[in-house]
Amino acid sequence: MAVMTYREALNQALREELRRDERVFVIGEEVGLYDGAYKVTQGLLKEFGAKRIVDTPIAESGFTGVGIGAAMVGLRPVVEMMTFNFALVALDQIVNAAAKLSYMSGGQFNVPIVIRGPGGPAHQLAAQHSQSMEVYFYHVPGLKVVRPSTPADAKGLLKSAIRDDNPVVFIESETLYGIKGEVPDDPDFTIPLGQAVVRREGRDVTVIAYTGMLYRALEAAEALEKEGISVEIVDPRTLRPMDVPTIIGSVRKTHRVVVAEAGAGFAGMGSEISAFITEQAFDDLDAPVERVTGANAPMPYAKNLERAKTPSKEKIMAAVRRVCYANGS
Amino acid sequence: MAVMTYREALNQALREELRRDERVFVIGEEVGLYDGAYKVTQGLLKEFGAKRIVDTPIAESGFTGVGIGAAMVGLRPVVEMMTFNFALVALDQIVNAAAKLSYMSGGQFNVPIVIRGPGGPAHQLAAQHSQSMEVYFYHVPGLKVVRPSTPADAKGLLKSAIRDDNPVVFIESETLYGIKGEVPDDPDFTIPLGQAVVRREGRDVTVIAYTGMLYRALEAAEALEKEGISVEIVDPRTLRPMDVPTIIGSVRKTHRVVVAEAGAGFAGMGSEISAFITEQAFDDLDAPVERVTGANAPMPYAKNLERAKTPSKEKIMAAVRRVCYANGS
Amino acid sequence: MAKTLNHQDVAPVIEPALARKLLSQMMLIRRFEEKAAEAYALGKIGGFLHLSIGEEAVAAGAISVLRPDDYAISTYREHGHCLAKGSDPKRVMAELYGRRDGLSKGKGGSMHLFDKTHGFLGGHAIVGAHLPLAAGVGFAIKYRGEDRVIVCFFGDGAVPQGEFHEALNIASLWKLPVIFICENNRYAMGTALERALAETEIYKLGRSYRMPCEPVDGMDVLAVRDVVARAVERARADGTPSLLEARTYRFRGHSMRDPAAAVYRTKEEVERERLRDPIVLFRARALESGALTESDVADLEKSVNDTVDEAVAFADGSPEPPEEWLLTDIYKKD
Amino acid sequence: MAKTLNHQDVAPVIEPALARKLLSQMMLIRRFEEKAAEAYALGKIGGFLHLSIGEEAVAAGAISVLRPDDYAISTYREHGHCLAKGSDPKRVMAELYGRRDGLSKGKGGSMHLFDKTHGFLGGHAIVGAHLPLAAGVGFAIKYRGEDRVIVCFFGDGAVPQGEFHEALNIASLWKLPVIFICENNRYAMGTALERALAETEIYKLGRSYRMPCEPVDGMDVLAVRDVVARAVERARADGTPSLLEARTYRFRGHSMRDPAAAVYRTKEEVERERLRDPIVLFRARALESGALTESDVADLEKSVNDTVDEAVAFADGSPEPPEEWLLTDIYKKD
Ligand SMILES: Cc1ncc(C[n+]2csc(CCOP(=O)(O)OP(=O)(O)O)c2C)c(N)n1
Ligand SMILES: Cc1ncc(C[n+]2csc(CCOP(=O)(O)OP(=O)(O)O)c2C)c(N)n1
Ligand SMILES: [Mg+2]
Ligand SMILES: [Mg+2]
Repeated sequence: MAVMTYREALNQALREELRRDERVFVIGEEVGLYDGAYKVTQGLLKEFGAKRIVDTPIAESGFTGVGIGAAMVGLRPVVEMMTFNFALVALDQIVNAAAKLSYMSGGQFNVPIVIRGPGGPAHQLAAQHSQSMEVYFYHVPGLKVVRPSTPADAKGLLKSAIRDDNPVVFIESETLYGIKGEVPDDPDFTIPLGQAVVRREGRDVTVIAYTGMLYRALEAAEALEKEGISVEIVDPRTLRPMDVPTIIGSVRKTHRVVVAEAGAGFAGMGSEISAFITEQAFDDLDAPVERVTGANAPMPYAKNLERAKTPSKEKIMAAVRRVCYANGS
Repeated sequence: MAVMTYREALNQALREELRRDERVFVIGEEVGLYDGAYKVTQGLLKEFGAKRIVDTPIAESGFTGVGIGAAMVGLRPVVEMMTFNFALVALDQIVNAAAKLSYMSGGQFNVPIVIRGPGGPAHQLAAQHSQSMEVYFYHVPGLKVVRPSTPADAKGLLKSAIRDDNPVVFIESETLYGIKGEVPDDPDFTIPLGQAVVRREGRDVTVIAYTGMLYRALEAAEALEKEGISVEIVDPRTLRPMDVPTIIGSVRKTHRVVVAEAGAGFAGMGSEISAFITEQAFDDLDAPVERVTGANAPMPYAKNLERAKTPSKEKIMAAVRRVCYANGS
Repeated sequence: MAKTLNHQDVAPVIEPALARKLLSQMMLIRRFEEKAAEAYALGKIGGFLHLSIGEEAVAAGAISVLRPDDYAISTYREHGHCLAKGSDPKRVMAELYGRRDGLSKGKGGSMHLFDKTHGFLGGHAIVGAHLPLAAGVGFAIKYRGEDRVIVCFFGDGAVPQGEFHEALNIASLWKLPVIFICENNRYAMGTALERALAETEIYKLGRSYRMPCEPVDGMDVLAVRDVVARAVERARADGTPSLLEARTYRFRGHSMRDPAAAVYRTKEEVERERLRDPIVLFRARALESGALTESDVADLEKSVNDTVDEAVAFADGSPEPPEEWLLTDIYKKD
Repeated sequence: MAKTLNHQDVAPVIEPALARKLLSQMMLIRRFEEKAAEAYALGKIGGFLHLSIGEEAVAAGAISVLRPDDYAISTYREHGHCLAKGSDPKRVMAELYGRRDGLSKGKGGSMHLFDKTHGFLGGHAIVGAHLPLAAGVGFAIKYRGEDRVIVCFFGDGAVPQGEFHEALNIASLWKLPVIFICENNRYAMGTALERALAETEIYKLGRSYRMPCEPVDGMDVLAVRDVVARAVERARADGTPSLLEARTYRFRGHSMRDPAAAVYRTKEEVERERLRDPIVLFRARALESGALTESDVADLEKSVNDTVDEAVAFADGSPEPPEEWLLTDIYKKD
């Protein structure tokens, strides 16, 4: 185990997989000479050369398509979206090509591609650069969608994504690149896609959260402990496929649920989580599932408005108290 | 009142609004000389000329952007997506420009644009041409999203959309263009955006459905009536803003809910509807909200697989029976 | 760089084997699609059906200069390319029928033919979107140090689309062995070329990417062969991509739902273009030059007809895909 | 159509009023951004801050030939364009600060300046995406039969993007009065031109759209004026659009987070380019030609400094937007 940042963990995952498999290459804007806009690809050009670390023009649709085409004939591209906001100009490639080529070809072709980069609210980057982008992907059959919350997960999940034979949308968290944690050194360390993890054991209520919201939830849980409320926290890690059994297991134990997400709320990830919990564990619920979401607005630039836009620890605490009160406590 | 098809109703709405307001124009592929790929714009070129009925090259991002730019300075474009599947190549324009310009400019600019065209499952058009596209839009703050189910709604809602000062994504149903219904002649007939409608009164269970699924639900309700189950059907019509009060009102009356949707299910419109019903009417629910959705797969070409992909009347009936049984009946 | 359309100037000696191959290829495509049209009218084929009748010389000519291990990729109007690339007509027809034995198990249909064994990479129905995929295949070829190439067919309607620009720029910048072949049939559905492009001489757009570019008479299978052969040679040599504009015409409507001579073009124009029928022209030349005899042609015709009849019978006899297949092939299981 | 970069050949007589206007405009932009950089360092401005220092001649020269009722639209590197279009420096700075009195009420920030009163249509941060918007504004101008024009500024980095191609084709096909001005500063972040484009003489891409196109020395404010004036004239006359390539250089890094001379370019290159400082050059020419005196320049400098100091003070004094504004302006209420 070594302590490293989330960014370094991603870098290590890339490096190990590039070493392990000649078919893996990295492609995107500024991934090479510039060492990555967010330095996730730092040093890779130096180690692997321009053949495998490929700087592109600004043409997301074009170079994502290049990745997909290369994957169709057996390479294993890792496409960097400088930020996931820019994936919208490549969305057709991801949804109509990457996700569907296997199905449309009756399984003749598969597309082992990873599309990765930072997403989620950032710092004062305003409406076009600060969005929760997973919503465009997790409903799409044929894609897998990952949102890692810790350095170890970042590494283990990225390695699994690269080894996966299917298109994986891997959305890192722009605000977590600097956080530190223990990360296994073993080059065979991977975390399977599709497995949630219980981040904190608790008895009274389950909070489901990932990336930034996970940390707000952990803080909320600490504070609530003092109020006598024991919070269990589940991090889905992979949004598609979603690890429904782990989540339902926790709900059957605590009987109360809060889902926290940074996105704008209406028809977000929390909606689906709330819906399947209610469907599958209705009789176990002592209160309706509550969602704590970002304000239903584009992201504003002003610092104070930005702060108000994204759910705080306090909002999560309030929701937890509400679902617990609903039990008549 | 005149009886006309859904297609004719849309055509009439366009015609009336083009006559009423010089600022309105129609732009898209094949809308003019070809009279529309699906003939919705039939005869408009003849009446209004090439200045106002504008045929474009195949460049969805480009001509959607043209619409948005024109709307910024006061025109009122109606942009046709030949089918909504192609909106993916223009998604950035819709999400990052149309939806956000008002907010980013502090309200200085607004974008009175309608983006319309057929969507939803079609007939053996396979994975890239047969998709429920609303999922890409209804979560986006700044957009309004409409899915009309009847000829009268098609007309009344399209007219409201054109008169609205905001960007409206108006997704018609490819399979309903030929259905007939009564449509008011009054050129001032409009249906406000954001109002759901109770399509059928009932006592035992609320089914929420729109476009093709609405008709499956109506058939199911007829059949269930004979089994002694009285089904109320609510058609949201506008998905964003969603008419939550009307839906909750129906739920408080029936205490049981089935949401039917043609899309692939995981994280679809039904997820949000299920989530807000559970949040707001938990204590009124005698059974968990059930979702009946399309199979979680891309759309296959083969006729029998296609049939299996989209929810049938029978699947809706089964779900209704389940939520009623859940009441101990 | 641009050549004039000059097949009339030269009177090449045609190899009999080549003449046989090209003519039967074109006749196969023609016959196959005529039969597909009949099946469509009978409701045996659903959805959209786009015929390439009139444009056979482009598919046959271009693919005839490829090696079997080269790749091809195309649009929804791809029956001809798929057949020319070597796919079994039986499995192609079964796919159009949506049957279990179709190339894509019936899941793709007419617009999404794929044949991995023959290096046919689809059947793509979002206009312009497969051009970057072609560049990606070129990237993989270069990455592996192979000397294969990929030909990428697309319509004039794809040229105004952004991905045309992105793909050509990238292919040229990185020297990827892609031969971009624009099948310029002068219409994108009902939109005539001059209503879609400021520059209607499509091949000239290659200049913006410093890419070799040439127009060619797309009704002359030998001319197509020549121009593609040169492009393939450049691509194999050092990865140089090309933009070729094959000037052709579709004799039928955009799809089976669109009449052949619709509002956007005149009957007279269609009649006039039919005089350029690539099969009629090539047959005449082959006979004239002595490469083939009348009885050779009759034999070819019969063999092609038999092949297509077999394909139809095969498709008719193939069962529907089992319902479980709805949920397979979404992901590759590792 | 292409002109050579030949400002040295001519020694125009400069109108004193014009000299004053252009010089003070450029100095204002420079000073404004220097102060913004300071404020950024102090944490008063957040997010990304992209300075146009070194590129002032393009904004000042191009916009100086517009009428007040003409439009301009730009990227995230738009402070200069917005100021040149006539926006109040106070409200621009307040926007950078994210304050209530900012042009966009603090909701847009540095990347999203908008000023409806002055026909400034933003501040767009998705590379290439505002080119179609510019075409749309041109469309509206033509639709209404007006003789306005729109200038659309974008970087060399937008050229490989598909929307560049789509917008230019449409603008030319429909004759929309748009002047596309590529501010070619030779880098898109860390990507040098020749690593992004197969054809590095960007103006030549106009030929693919049969669009008048010219390069111009973007460090020479008078040369920019000339070339834009010609383009504006064409556009007003009959809607003809143009593609202009202004060859310029950014003296600073891509944003405040990127050092001025980073790995992708050398210190020497930056030093060499600084010798082409458009303000220094133009001041010298204005003095030399007698259009301005040293004391005129000193006056201008003082006035510019005062303006910017006021802007900073104004921004500092403007309160944060009220929290309710988080949920306003999402929709226009009718
Ligand atoms: C992005 C996109 N827009 C629109 C369509 C609808 N569409 C299908 S084919 C076609 C015309 C294409 O014409 P062209 O590229 O010339 O090919 P041709 O049909 O003539 O072979 C259009 C508009 C589509 N499939 N994809
Ligand atoms: C579609 C898209 N991709 C990537 C980015 C990230 N990005 C912002 S600015 C920039 C470089 C643009 O360079 P250029 O167009 O030359 O303008 P300059 O910054 O030099 O003024 C990049 C890659 C973006 N904003 N949008
Ligand atoms: Mg065509
Ligand atoms: Mg630049």
